Amino acid sequence: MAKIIGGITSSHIPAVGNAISQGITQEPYWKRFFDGYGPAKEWLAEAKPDLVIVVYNDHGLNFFLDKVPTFALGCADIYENADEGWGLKPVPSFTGDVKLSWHLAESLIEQEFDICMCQEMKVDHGFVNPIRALFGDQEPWPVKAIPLAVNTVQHPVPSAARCLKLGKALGKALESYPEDTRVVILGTGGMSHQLQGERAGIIDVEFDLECMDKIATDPEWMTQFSNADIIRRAGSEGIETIMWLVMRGALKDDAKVIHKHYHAPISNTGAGVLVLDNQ
Amino acid sequence: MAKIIGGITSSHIPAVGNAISQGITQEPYWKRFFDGYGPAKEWLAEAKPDLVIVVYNDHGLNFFLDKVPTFALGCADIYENADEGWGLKPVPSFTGDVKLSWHLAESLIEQEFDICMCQEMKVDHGFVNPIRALFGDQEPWPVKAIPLAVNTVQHPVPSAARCLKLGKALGKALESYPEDTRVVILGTGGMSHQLQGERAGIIDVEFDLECMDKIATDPEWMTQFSNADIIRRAGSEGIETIMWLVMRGALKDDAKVIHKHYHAPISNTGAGVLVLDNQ
Amino acid sequence: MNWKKQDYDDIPGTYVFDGQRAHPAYAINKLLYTFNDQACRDEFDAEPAAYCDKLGVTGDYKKAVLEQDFLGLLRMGANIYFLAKMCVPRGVSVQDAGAAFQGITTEEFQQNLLDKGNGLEAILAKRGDYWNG
Amino acid sequence: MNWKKQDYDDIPGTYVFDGQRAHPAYAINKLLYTFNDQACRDEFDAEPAAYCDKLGVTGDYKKAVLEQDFLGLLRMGANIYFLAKMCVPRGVSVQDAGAAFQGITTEEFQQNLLDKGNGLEAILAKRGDYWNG
Ligand SMILES: [Fe+3]
Ligand SMILES: [Fe+3]
Repeated sequence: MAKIIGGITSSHIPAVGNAISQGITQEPYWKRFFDGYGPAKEWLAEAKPDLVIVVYNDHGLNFFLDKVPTFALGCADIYENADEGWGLKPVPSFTGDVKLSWHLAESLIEQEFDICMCQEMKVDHGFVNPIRALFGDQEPWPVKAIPLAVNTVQHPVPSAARCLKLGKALGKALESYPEDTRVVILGTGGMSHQLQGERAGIIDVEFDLECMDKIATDPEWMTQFSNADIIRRAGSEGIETIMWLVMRGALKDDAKVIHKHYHAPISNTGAGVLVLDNQ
Repeated sequence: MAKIIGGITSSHIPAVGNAISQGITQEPYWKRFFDGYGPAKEWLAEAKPDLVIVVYNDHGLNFFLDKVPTFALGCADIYENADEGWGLKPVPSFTGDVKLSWHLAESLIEQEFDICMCQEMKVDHGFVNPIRALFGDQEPWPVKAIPLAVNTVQHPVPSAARCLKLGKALGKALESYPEDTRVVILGTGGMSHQLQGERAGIIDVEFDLECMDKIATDPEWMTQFSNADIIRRAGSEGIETIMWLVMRGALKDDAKVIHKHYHAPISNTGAGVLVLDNQ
Repeated sequence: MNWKKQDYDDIPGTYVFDGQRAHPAYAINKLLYTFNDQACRDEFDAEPAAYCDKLGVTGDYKKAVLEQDFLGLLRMGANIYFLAKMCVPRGVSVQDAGAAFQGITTEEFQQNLLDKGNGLEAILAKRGDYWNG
Repeated sequence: MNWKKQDYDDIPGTYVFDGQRAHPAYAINKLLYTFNDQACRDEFDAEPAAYCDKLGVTGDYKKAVLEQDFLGLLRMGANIYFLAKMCVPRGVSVQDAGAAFQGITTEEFQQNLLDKGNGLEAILAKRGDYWNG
């Protein structure tokens, strides 16, 4: 049986990947941010997942505005990273698990989540950088991976409440998978930030910390907020934090908090690492 | 306020478009089929819709298997028909209503339907032929049109129950639109048919008629069936009939049955025309 | 592991186009999808084998494409709607393919369809509220 | 008719990328999206105006592209993620764009960000269960 052994949150900003590529993770600007991943790495080394499901948003690599799915699930053998327009060398491709993907597709659609099924899917920095931060650059990658993309770019985007429900459905879907597979769910993106408009540059440390505490122990708290509420507090791109709820919903209510780390600012954002043990 | 003045069902098979193009709609093979549209045309001439929402499935024009959305809504000014591989001359393009589309997108996502928003969308025979059969070939078309595509091709496809719920949400979404617009919903595709496998060529007249009667007056009846149940009775492509439920769900429970027509076989299918007045 | 059992597996003579069927046939269906585009059809017609190579269609799939073995392609997971983009312009209709699946002639297949309409008007008259033209 | 009021319209200095913003800017965002492809970047660099024409980018949008007026493009509905594909390779970071939106220097913008972290460790220490490295 598939087993969700835990969930982890991570920022996915491009600068994280650049810092890793440039080998500057221990420079003063980056040190505290990357050191916050230490206990997560230790937990992963112990927990030994076979596969990660990465909940992230595409930023204009695989999806253009002609087709913006609310939720999109990868159903491919291989997921390639690719040039996002900046000419960066893509990282090695990721190995998926199609039988698990199709099982998830079937279960989620049966549970009335109207997902988009993607049998070919490029994965951008939103998917890649959390894996790089948590596992380090490796070839091949030490875990299989399945992308679950949430639209946080083209409004209307799904509510925090809907994301939490998707997570619960994802948990049920995984529980009903007959193969032995150890799964960790990564909730990525956020936290508070805004890239555009006269309000660009906002970070709300108090709101971020409140979100971290509540997502860890009382995620329903987050569903009181409309997306407008979240944008008001956390910024237009801070809405990404709703994706953490997909991860959280898949875990037990009483999943154990193993690690909490918060840093701000990094690039334009507040960044939180949560490690929740579901065993 | 937008007003749903009625709903109509129609086959959307390629042969219907070919028969219209070739001017053979009054030949013996086609006459009874096309005559069945007469009362629907009369009702439309009286009801004068401004816009039709066409619930259909794409058959490999706008969507490939890389991205198969469960539900996809057009959010464009113009929808082009295009060559589906057979070299046929496309029909004139259709004019959309973007403000209404975005209103629907916002309302449906708020109601927890995880639609895919399409700001550019080619429409295939599944969308085009019901309009051609109901309005005749015209340039420009006498109504605006918005495509709502349902995945009935790549399984898992949504259940009959989910389609009916989508219809109800669509009805609420339209009711809350402030502009005066007279809307007719077209539920297209079906009825029983199977194109592939040793069972190709099945038609189940009794099941089709039962579906027509129940969809008209008691659509919840249809939700007792799993997709496997429907495929067993109505064929692998007969599953398309679930799209009629999206239309039906958007109407009042007691919408008045104006017209019922059934013909079989036409090409490979059973074909039903229902006209429901919602005023 | 095996693909999981589905509740439609026991429907006779019916191949539901699910993940299990679509997955190995992704490349062939992609090739067929490109036929929406006249330029791709022309490129294929000029050099079918090279076009297969370019689109990653190999082995039995490539062989079936080159032999225009439409039935074989269907059995190997080509989706009927995508396949129509190759076979219809070559004079092989969806009814021809259906007939071939059953090992009967297209005329027999069509007659079987027509037989489905036998007694239709009587059935409708009995139900009562259908328009009969 | 007008576009409908949204509950986020009154958030100051914030342009939520919704239908109303995306709709008129579809062509410019499509042009920017093509920059994922090196061949498209090269084609644009060779003849920017011709590339705009080819992609249907006209009027004020075309003018802003040719003038590399990234702020103007943002104001006219270019999505920040798509715009990054044009401005980042030209040495204009997302922080430069944010600073320009406020009429301050990038250094000031970055200092404002750094100030957000003031007292962070004290705040975390008060909360108690954060790892502080
Ligand atoms: Fe992001
Ligand atoms: Fe169809």
